[in-house]
Amino acid sequence: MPIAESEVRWVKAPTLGLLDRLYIPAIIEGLGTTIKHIFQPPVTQQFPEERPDLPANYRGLHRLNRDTEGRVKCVACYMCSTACPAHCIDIVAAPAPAEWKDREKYPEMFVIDELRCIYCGMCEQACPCDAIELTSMFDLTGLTREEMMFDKEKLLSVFDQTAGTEKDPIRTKAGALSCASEPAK
Amino acid sequence: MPDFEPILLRRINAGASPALDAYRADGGYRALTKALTEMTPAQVVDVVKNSGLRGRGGAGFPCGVKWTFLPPNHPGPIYLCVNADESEPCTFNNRILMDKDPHQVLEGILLACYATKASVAYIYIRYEYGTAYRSMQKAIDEAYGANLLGKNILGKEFSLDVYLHRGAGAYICGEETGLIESLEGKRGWPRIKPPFPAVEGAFRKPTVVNNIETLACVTHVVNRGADWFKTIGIPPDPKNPRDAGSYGSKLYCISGHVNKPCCVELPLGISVRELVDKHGGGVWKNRKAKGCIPGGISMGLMTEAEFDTPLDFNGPGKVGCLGLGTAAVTIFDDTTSIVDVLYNICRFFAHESCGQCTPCREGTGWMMKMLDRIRQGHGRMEDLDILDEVAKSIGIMPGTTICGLADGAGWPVKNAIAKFRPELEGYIRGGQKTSMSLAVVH
Amino acid sequence: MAVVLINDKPVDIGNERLNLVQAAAKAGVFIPHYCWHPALSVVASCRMCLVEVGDKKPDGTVAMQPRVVPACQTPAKDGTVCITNSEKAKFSQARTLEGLLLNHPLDCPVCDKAGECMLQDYSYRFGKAQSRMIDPKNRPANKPDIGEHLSLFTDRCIMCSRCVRFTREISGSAELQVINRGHHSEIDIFPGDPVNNPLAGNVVDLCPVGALANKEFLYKQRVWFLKSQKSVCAGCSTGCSIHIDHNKDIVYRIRPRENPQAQGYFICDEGRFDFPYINGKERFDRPLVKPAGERSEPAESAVAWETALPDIRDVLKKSASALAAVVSPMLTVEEAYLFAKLIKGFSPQATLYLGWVPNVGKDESFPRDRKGNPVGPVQFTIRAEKCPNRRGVEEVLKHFQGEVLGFDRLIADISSPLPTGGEGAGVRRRPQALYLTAGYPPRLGAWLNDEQTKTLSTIPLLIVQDLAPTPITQTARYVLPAATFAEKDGCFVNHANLAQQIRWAVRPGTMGRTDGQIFLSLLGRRGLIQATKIRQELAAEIPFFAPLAVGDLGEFGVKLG
Amino acid sequence: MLISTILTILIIFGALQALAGGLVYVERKICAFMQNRIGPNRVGPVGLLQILADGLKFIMKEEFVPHYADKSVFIIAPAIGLVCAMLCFAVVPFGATDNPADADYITHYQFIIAKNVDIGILFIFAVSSLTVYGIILGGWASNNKYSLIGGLRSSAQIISYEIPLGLSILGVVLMTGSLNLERIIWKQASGGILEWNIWFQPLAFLLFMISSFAECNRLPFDLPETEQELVGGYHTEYNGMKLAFFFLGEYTHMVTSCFLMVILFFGGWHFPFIAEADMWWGLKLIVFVAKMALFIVFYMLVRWTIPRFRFDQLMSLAWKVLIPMTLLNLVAVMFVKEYGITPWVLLPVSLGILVGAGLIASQPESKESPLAA
Amino acid sequence: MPALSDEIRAKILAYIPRYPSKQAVTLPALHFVHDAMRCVSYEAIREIAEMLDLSPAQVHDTMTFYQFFREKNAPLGKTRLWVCRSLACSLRGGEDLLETFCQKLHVQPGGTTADGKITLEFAECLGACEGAPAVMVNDEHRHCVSDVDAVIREAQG
Repeated sequence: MPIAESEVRWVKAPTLGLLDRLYIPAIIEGLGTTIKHIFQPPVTQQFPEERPDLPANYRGLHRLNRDTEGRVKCVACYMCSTACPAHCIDIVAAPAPAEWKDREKYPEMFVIDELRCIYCGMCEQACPCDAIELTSMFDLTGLTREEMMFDKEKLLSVFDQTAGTEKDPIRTKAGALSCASEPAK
Repeated sequence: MPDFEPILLRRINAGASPALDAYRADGGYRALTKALTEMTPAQVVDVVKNSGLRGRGGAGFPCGVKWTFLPPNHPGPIYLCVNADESEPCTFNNRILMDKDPHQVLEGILLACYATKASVAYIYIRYEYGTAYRSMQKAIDEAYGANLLGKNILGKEFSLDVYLHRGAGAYICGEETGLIESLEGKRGWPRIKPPFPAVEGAFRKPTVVNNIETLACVTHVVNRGADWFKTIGIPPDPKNPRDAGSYGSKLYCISGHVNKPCCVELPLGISVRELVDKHGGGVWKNRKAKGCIPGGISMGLMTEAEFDTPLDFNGPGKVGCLGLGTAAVTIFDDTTSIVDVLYNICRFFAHESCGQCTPCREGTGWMMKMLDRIRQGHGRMEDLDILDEVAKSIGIMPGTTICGLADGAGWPVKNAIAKFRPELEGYIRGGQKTSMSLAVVH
Repeated sequence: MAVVLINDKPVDIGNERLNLVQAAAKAGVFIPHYCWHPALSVVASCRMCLVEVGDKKPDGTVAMQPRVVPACQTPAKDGTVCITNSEKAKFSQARTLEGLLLNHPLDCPVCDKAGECMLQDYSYRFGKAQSRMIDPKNRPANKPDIGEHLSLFTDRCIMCSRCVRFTREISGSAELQVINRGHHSEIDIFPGDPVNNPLAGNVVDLCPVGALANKEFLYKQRVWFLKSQKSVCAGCSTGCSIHIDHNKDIVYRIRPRENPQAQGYFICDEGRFDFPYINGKERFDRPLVKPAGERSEPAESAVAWETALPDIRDVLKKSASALAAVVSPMLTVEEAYLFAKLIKGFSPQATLYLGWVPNVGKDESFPRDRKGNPVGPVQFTIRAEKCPNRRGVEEVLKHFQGEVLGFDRLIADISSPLPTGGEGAGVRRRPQALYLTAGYPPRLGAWLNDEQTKTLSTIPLLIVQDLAPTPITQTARYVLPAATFAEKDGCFVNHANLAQQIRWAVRPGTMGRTDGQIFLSLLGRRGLIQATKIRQELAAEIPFFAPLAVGDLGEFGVKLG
Repeated sequence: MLISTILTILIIFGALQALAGGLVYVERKICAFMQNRIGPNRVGPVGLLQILADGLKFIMKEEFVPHYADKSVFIIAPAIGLVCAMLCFAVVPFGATDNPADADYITHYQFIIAKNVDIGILFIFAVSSLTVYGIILGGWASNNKYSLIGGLRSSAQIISYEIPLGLSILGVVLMTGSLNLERIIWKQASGGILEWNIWFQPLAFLLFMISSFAECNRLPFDLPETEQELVGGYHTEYNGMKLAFFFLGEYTHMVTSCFLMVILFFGGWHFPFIAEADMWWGLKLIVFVAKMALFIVFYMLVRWTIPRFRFDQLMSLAWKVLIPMTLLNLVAVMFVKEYGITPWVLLPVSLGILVGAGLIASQPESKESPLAA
Repeated sequence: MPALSDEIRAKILAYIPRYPSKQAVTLPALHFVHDAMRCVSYEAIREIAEMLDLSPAQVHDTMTFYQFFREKNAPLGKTRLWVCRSLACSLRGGEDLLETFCQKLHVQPGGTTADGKITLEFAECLGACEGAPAVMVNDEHRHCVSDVDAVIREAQG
């Protein structure tokens, strides 16, 4: 859609005066700013010793949530892998075990290639049952590529690690944060 | 009209025997003899057409006109389906006719078949009418014995077989195409029209479907002539060109909160108030009436203020009801909760919807669920608007379903919301609980 | 000439007997519908296609009916006026959809139909997002075993009754039924009578929602990942038009494609479910060669195409005068043509035989009554001849050698004391070299009996082109991989001389080549095979195939002969 | 004599290498502080051993030469760059020199490799401008388009800035009457602080400083390597020790230019009452190095303060601004010398030239002003 | 062993000439079976279907529509006792009557008493509105029921 001429605002380059044209004062001012900063206390967090405080919407490692009965919440609808721009989610669906009365389908295999992932959070947005979420875990390393392919068990174990820490609440479809399947505290 | 001399109920009120001999002794089968000896089938059709006899089953379609829809010179066979599946709640006039004076009905059937050249008549009788079934069966057997049925009836070129076909408790089989489907051994899903049954009905052959009471009337129309028939009832409203008039008498069923529930025969056009006060013995327990159902539950609701409406084929329509229906008046007194009445009605339709068309199948169930919730005190104000809209969209918006059940299901709800809204709102606001005990099973 | 006004747009429907849904489609207006299907009877029960209808009188006035009517039930006549976008019509459609969704579980995420579901699509186009019902939904139990291939998700059903009508009107087996009534109606089978008729799979396609599911496909892929290719079933000589749904070189599903010239709307389960062999692991994907002179040794070694093909060409050339070739009816017309050209190019004395024509049982036509006898007008036929292109190959053979020699003749010729050498046109010789093409799906079983195999293995030079290892490939000197119908371009000629185009959907393995490509390379022509070009070439050369000169045969194919 | 010279060379060479390493550390620390960070702090106390770690890393790295590179030139280029930068130090008097006018100046040991070179400055200029060969050759030999562009930029830049660089010191040379660096220092040390050339040549100092920034490829003039545009420019393909050579060359260059500024404008080792001419050479050395260190810190502050130029801005600065100003400055000095006017006149003249340049630039009609951003 | 007795078969066969199509006999046939066996078993459906040239599913389809016929898992008792709960009857105490029956017989509507004698059902209008509240014993009406015990005795009788 073309932008209407009325909505275009033209901005002129500022005209520089003598002082500006001499540049020396501007440079001195700039140096002043930088020098001032030298004497300010550093903000560095010493990472391995100090853990950073991440915002609640930080997008780190994925987890697969469990429902109240401890089963994987995912229903293998492939919405996440459809939404994934990096094509890093690989799901194989299967009929749910007969004893799961409320479910017809479940993921037999659920693998996220954490190396391919760009941590955009689309999968989380796409998930209709709040099963996949990005946690605040960011320090993710591995020695091999295979190690970075997170399968269902590994992703569920991420849930086990992060559930109950209050750092990574379940983000429900409504956008609210809840503790739907978190273990009772 | 002081002391109307009953026609259809004449013998019944007199306590006469239903047997063939007694019927003949009272002048029975004269009309048949007359028709077979003096009249051609076309003449019979003309008489009925001229009489302005309208179907008593609910829709009020002129009976003679219906017969003329049959394809002329059809090689046959042509069938007559007699609709004795009187499932409209609060209605029982056909049962009385069949129970107590089966030959009157049978004569009507014979006449109709003669007029329409039908060779087989199936009486689709609802299962609940066990005594009527047996009574009719006995009458048929007697008729076969007296050569009133079978080959060459009364020695004339007219043969007819009449079979009783018992239903199995489905309201929708009272709809003519539903009845035909059911007769054919399928589920009673009404058929799409066109083709109309007169062109392609039972077993893909031309078929006439008539109500018991209509056929009983035919007997007397043929017997006494169209002009006599036109002296009874109400002539057409000259201002309304589409009005075919309401001639003849009608069996009015009075039930509910009256002292004397009964079935009376009166000329068309009597008012509810007169029915209740004069024939029903007044509202019971000296209470005041709150309203009534003018003609079976699918016709809608009337308030007490509207009781002066004449019950003819046009009257109920003037106060927002669907029509005369079966002229079965059910009164409820002022202690009755309208929510209970509505719930009862919606439960009935949800139970009886055939499930073919989406709006009716889902809509009736939804209305029942909503009303159940309202009854239990969990209603919301917007439920009334939703109810009103659902009622309108399943039924009143014409054509959204194949048959008229949806219209019937929607109409009482629409009426109730229009006429009793303050009470409904009060009920919801007050979180009242119902006075009637809850049904255990939906 | 009937002219119908659809949303004020006149459309000429000629003398066709159409209903308003079809007439509107001609005008480019889509009227949503569930229960109506062109191949099934009209019940007008879903009430999705409600429109306003009227009549245009000769004097130009329009009389609209007060009612909205189902378009599927209303015949289009001259002067019929149909309005689909009025407030009234839209209101009816929206309310119907609301009704349909009342008791629908809305489990699209786990529903296999999601993505091609008419309920989804119509809700999006004609419905609204929010349900006003807060009461509990009816949740009838699922029936996962209503057929060998079928699973019924009862709660998703919208009671369009298409499936029931299909079993009663098309297959005639009437296994499906509606039980109960009102909002408790469900689709069901009679206990103990699963839907196992040979056309059962079609109910899955007919189901507009995800209620009936194909167990073979259930949960395998989401449909939006699938790519669809228009092709033709190679299961029998009916030549049903199909869609091959595939993803990443795996065929996941075969669906019928409407083709009034071939089979109509449906396909049989045999064609529908017999595709896993295409994805088979055991298939050849490169040439295998046995060292010359060590014929008893089964050890073959895979070789590159670049070395195998010139080798084969050389050995064929050497035995040109006593060369026989078997042209499989599984080949496309183009391939048969190239093959015949190749063989006849070595020597005019080389003999071409028609490959084995599998005949299994008798033609089965539908609908059938309870006892299995065909009744009424035939709606669908499964043919006994289980190959797609006998007619096409026969015509090619007729062109190249004037007569069609069957496979039995080959066996006879090998065993009989025909001369092994010498000159003279028209004299058949005992074959010393045989190039055998096969490519029959494994469903047909071992197509050569032991004796035939033995007879064939007496030939000194045997080249076999087949899908997967069989006894005859064991004895062959050269084994070339064949391709399935899902992997090649070309056309098949069905039993009624209808030439239909098949198009490749998946690739024949990482190293594989299609039969046509092999013949093309053996012919010494360069480049990749272009079926359209070959088709035009043969259309110019063989009069029978002249109509194929159009190149692209379109969706429905071209009638020959 | 020879032994002492070799010893001096070794000391200077070693000290310079250590210094360059140290500067990397200092630079990272200063940068970190300016950015409210901590900087290297993991290796050794407060990260001091980072120098060693970096050095080790450079040495341990795989020596990789791209197969499409011109191998010999690719290897020689960094060496040229480093050697040329190092050569400059042959004539830098590290503080403790005696008066070059003394008779025994030549025979006594001085802490300088080549003492009393009368063309000292010329030598420095001649040698240091050779470093551009290292860069050009490196860029070309890499056979990489980024490297090549980096090299070309470097040559254009260095050649352009040689001119204002040379012209700016001519004033000092004229006033001293010698190219000999020792003499220039002694000239300034002869009086108090007011004898320093900075008072008479402030504009020349400013221009010299700017030009030397450009000569050293330091920000804001690091156009040859611009990571953002050229992925490292001429040293895109370099790694390990060869890359370290380029870095060493750059830092050496920086040290050289700081020494030169101190020598030419700030009295070299002289500081009133602390390091007078007759004082102990050690003190002189300390003062000298301290002055130099201040300039280096200044270099680093500038680096993390001022954003990079665009290349066209860079060229127009040299040709349209710096060269005319140095010429005017030179003319002023010539006038002063010719007519024997007190050199103090030069202070307001310098300021006048600067302001005049600013006035010209800030004229609204001059659309294409040389310094326009 | 066939599920249908010869007598029932004969009855069904006798009905076939009454209708132009065999399918039309479905409902009468179901009635015969249901009356005699108090339920319609799957085997019976199969045999009816066989006799009428239908598929069992078609017969079952028709049968379940009416919700009148009982399947084998819930056969009828000896007497089928219907209590009307339609508007006319419920206005005059039909629902209460139904509840009373439930309590007295210790069954839910649709259920059969433990002794197998009475199956209690609710009815959507028996067509006996003048005698509300009405009940139906098998297929005969009892009007204005107030003496529940008498009805039960009769039904048990």
